[in-house]
Amino acid sequence: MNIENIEIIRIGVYATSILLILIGLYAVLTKKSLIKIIIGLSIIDGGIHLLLIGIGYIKNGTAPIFSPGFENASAQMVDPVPQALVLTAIVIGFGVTAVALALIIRLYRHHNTLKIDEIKNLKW
Amino acid sequence: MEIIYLIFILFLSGAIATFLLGKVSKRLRDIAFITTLVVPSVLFFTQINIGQTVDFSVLGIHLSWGITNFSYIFAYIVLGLGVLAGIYAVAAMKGKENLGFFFFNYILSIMAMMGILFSRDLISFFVFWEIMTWSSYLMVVFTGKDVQKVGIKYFIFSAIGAYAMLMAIVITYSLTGSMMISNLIFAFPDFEFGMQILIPVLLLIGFGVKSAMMPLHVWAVGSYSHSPMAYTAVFSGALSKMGIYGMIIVMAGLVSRIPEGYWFREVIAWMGAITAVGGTLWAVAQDDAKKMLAYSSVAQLGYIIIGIAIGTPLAMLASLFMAILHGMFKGTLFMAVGAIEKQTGTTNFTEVTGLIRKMPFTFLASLMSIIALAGIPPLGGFIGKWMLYESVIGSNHYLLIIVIFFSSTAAFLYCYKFLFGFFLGQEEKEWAHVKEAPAMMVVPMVILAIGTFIFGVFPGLILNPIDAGLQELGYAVTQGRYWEMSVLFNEWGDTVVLQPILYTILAVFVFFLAFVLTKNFKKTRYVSTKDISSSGEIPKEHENLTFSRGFFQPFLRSVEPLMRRKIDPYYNSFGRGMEAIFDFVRRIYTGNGQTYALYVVVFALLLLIFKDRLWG
Amino acid sequence: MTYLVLIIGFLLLVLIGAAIYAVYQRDLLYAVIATGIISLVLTALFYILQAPDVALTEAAIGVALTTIIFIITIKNTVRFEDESDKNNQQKPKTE
Amino acid sequence: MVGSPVLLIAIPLLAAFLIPLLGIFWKELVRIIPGLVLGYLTILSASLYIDVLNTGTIVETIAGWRAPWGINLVFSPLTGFLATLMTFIGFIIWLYSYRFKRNVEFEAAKKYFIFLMLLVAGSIGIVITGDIFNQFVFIEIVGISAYALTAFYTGRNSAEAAFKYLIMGSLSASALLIAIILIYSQLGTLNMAEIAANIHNMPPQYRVTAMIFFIIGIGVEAEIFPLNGWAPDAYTEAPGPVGSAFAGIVVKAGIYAMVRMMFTLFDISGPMQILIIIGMITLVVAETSALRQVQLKRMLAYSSIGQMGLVLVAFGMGTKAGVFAALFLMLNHAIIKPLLFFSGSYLVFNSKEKNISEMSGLGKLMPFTAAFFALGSFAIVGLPPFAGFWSKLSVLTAAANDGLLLIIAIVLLVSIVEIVYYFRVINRIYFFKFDKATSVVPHKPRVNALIAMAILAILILVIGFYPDSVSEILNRASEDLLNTPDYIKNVLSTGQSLTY
Amino acid sequence: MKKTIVILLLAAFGYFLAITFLDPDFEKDRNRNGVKNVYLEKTVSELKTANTVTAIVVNFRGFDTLGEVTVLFLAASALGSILFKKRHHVGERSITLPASSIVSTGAKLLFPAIILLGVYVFVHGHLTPGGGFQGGTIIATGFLLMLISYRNFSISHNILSVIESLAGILFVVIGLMGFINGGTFLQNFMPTGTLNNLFSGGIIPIIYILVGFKVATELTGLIYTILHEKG
Repeated sequence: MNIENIEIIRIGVYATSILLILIGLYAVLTKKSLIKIIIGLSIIDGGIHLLLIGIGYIKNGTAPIFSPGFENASAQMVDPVPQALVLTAIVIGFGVTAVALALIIRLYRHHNTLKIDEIKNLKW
Repeated sequence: MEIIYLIFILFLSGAIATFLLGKVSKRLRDIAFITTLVVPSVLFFTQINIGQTVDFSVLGIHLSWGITNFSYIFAYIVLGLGVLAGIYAVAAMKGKENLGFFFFNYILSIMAMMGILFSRDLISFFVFWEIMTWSSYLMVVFTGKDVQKVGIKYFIFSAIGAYAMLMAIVITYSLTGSMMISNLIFAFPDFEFGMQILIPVLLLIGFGVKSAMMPLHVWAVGSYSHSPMAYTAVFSGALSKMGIYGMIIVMAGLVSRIPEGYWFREVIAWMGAITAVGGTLWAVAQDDAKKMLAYSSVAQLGYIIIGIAIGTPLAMLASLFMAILHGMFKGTLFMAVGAIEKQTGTTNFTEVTGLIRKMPFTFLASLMSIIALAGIPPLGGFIGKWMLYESVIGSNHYLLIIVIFFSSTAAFLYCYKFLFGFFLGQEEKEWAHVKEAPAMMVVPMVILAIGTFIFGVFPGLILNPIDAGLQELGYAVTQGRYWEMSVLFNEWGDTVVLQPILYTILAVFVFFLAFVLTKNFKKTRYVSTKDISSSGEIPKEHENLTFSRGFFQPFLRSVEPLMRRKIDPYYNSFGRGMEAIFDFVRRIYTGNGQTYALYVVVFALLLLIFKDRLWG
Repeated sequence: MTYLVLIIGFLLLVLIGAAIYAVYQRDLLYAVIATGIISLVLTALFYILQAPDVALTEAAIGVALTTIIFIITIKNTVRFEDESDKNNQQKPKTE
Repeated sequence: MVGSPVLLIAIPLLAAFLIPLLGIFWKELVRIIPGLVLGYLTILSASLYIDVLNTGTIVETIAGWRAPWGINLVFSPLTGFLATLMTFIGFIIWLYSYRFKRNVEFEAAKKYFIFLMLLVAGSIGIVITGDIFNQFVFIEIVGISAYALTAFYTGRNSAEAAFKYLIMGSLSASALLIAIILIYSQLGTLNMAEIAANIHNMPPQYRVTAMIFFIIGIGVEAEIFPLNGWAPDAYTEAPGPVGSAFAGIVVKAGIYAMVRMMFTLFDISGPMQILIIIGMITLVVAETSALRQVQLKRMLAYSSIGQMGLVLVAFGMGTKAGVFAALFLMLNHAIIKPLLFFSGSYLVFNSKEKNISEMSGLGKLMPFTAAFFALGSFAIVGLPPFAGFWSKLSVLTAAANDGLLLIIAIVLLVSIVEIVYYFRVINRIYFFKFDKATSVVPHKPRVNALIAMAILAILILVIGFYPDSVSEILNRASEDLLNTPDYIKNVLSTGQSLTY
Repeated sequence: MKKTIVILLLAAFGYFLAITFLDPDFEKDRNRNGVKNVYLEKTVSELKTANTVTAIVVNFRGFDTLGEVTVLFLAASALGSILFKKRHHVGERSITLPASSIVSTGAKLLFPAIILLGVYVFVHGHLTPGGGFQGGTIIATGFLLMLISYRNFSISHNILSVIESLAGILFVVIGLMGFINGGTFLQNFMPTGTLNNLFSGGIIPIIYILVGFKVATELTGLIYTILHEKG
């Protein structure tokens, strides 16, 4: 693998992450349906998780797991910290999504609609 | 323990005790109230020496309390009027609801005024100033009438004043590193030009509000007339003098020490003059005694402001003298109105007439106060006006003197109206049952009225301490130059000897009394004052045709152009405009979650665009 | 190892395509499934990028659990974004 | 050593996991345990704080790894002060809401107390942690408990408020993660002290971008201007004690995170225009919006936001006087605003719309509650001699020392607006006639609520009459915030002796 | 109109993100010798844990994990609280996804395998990829599968809650046991064993198993609640 490949992968991963964030933001900012907004938020989350993993990736990296007999392979290992962070972030993101969806169910129960611009009893 | 602390602790604990005892027993509450007023006053006049100070520090700022010759003058007003009006209040407010609260606030505002006089530093000054403001505010809204309009207006103006003052205070602190008033006065000439202008202006806004100076006076009338009369005596008599007190410090301590001071003085003097004229004219136009007295207070404060602004020793003397006298006679008048209100239930000239025989002592006290107010010798008001005219002429303000003359002439009109409307005229059947107010109400009035009389003849009694106070502010001795115990001098060498005037007038009075007594009152035919059918017209039922109605209609018509410009509507529309703008501002919060999300992105973008300038 | 680049590139394109589809699809059910596909692709990417732990988590949470709670929500509310076609709903709401 | 700062987090979590079990045996335990826990935390944190004041900062490492590797908790004069304040307010809130939904629904009450306890614990976590990702986790804990508490009432609008909060919270969490990514990618560490020590090695363009994302990430909790759209809704729709928890605890944690980030993490010395500008805009917009509110709680919410703006302005001055003033303001606000929310929610207790206009003449019917509300209003608008005055004064003197005359003028003008809307309410409570048709049926507060309110009221009076009682503490705390080198040294030198 | 503005805004926003992350300097100036190397080294030498990610999640940053399970716990409780209704009949399913017999039979067959897989994943969390979260979620998907294929499959809420609480309590208690021997919270107090052995890593596998139980019960409970939401 030459230098360019790792650069391409990295730029590709970063660019895709940024695009995912933007697409998610677009959904959050323009879509009327509450469910679409939550979909947008989880797309943003996906982008950020990809970005984090991309940060940790190194050239010719291996997973940060020591197999028997390769106890000194740490130099080639990808950064484990972002992976740990992503692990936490995914679980937290799931928790938030679940709460959000529960709220949506309740909002629908009360308003009988999921359009965000019709759900504004609280204002000013 | 320091006596100074003791006084304040007594006030505070007395206030709380009064409030709590109010839940237990009415009598105990009244006793506690009077005791709380009297004991610290006695302590003050017997135990406190001028120059005695206590020092302490709060949040690392050095504070100091102590009384000076100058503030001692005002202590007379505050404690004297406070005690007398307090005694009056016990009787006047009898049977009202929530009296514990009333007394609590009463004591607190007396305490706050004493605190202002004790403060030698700006922080305690401001703290007490604010306590005074909110305790008096609670009094204004005590009756529950028009609270959302009058009360809020009073508090907004007070807050504007107080915060202007606070701004000056913190600027001072940053410039001098100290909160002491003396340090401010000492360092003031070395400030840069902008600060030399800004600080006095801010302070004067603060004091101008409390002393009801013209563009800032709009709160005064409503507040004076809406608070219980027992308190209005203190409100108008003593509390407004705190503005005067501060103003004198600013004018004498700061403004006179910078070259631009001259213009300040001119502007303030003219504002005072406008206040005097406007207050008088509006007072004439009122049909309600409370409002009339309120406007009259504004006008009188205008005179005092003129004197302060002129700033010559004589003018200062005049102003302070008038301040004390105004406290006395205006206190009396408000008390009298309170007595009339208590006995008859109304304070409208057009409804009450002929109380002279029903309430003779009230009449007497009112008469003397009115004479003092109008500035007729031998009562106190004369001395003050005389000195004021003299000082205004002596400092070559000829245009000003015309204005002042005009307004004090016009003042006779409302003085007359007050006397005539309430006490003279036909005795209505409607008011036949009216009796003299209880002794506890009458005595304070009479004491104050006699006081104005005594000070009118022997002005030296109060001019002495005033002179001492003025020397403290850096003025030359005036005793012997402008006045003796019972004699006034002027710059042109004339002498006014007061005692002969007294004797003359007493003689006339006795003669008149004898005349009246010997001649007897002739029985007159009773005609209702609301009945003018004798002049051939058929009155309509709904028309109130009392003679007090439209009393000075021709005069008012002639000065109408002057009165047409009211500043109140401007403030109101300004307030409404601000509310409308604020109402528009809150539409930022659209209620749409998506918009809020958009704000997040826009905010992020703005920060990113300006990221190179986020910090220097 | 250029084929790795190609695979990653392909996956990234699928990712973006799925995301755009998820945003533009008016039928929320399909959108949710597209979101599941995003998670699936992310799982693959994580695996390729040497993060097997994350891949496992994303597979279980992103693909299975998130998708199913989305679907439950849609079943409980509306299926179409514009809501004009409410007859499509399996249960009219009363309350 | 009386205990360990880690207990401040561990004990509430333990209790939160324990409560569902204990609830099976005796239902009352669900109410008592949180109180015991919060009371214990108050005592623990106060004693730790005294310890800290005497002997210096406590840095607690976790899992035996010293600072850059493991997560560490920093209990310094500043964080200790905030943690003590938060635990105390949390305890008061528990006391106030002890009988919350007592005889109605067990399940709901159980969850309420769990959420409340974790809200407090999460806020303490935000304050005492020394690791940015750990801070993120705690922000999420606070966030989810806050969403749940906001949506607690099954009324019509609470879910809406919670949903708005959730959208903002999720976006901010994403921004925070991006910031963390940037920092980690450049510096390879997540520890605040390590970041602070190396921040100047980070290329400036990334540094600024990271800071911007931090501001957005924390700004939602700190309620800075464009990011606070959720706040009025959430304050209004959440149960009364929760509103006070938001105002007294959560916002304080957000502000702390913001300030710690600016002062320590990015090591900006001197005045921070951005904080001043954001703070001013927040202050002005919030206070002006509050003027025309019809709902009491909403008005209080805007007022709370405005106060936080003022806190940020004071922090933004960057001088010791400014930080002192800001901390003083936070302390006072943490005491006064809960009092207002407590008494205010009793005032609107049984009303339909929670409107101010429904409160006419309640002063006669519920004298204590009304008096507490009046006291709180007097204090919060900064009338002497109550607590709020001294903090306002310190803000103004700090601003004057920096020559920020315009800011003084604006702050004072805004204060006038504040006075207007608070006094309108007071007037209505006291001087209007009670009207049976429109007014609420007054619901007298219980003893525990009265005690809670009385404690806060006494504190207001104590600080008002004797502000020096807290000035020493605040001085130490403000020195601590400004002393970044000491912070780095304290954190990084701790645990050198650990074998691990 | 609004969409255009949003797209423009996002384009600008994306530009700033791009110049940050796609900048060639972004990689150049990176400090690659942060905590990573220490973690990799210490994981082997002192924690004797093969999976570095596990070591980080459970030990180095164990506090995060504690917070994280709390978040899940909160989310599960919040879901119950948000959807709570007074007349809530447990066991009454609101959503019934029509499941064909193939699905239900398959589910029945797959369920034990999925549970087994989950258990394996979290028991071997310190050796192989996976761990408490992953295992827990896998178990939860197993239950999910059963829940959606059988309309009257139900789980006792109380048992779930008890397991969940116990796991959480044990987690904190084990953390607090770090204080014995004068250590710190979550500090390892057990023999670490040898690398790549099932019984290695001291408290790491224990905690991760607890996390696994907790996550599994929480997620199952969460799905159970939302499935039984009656709309």
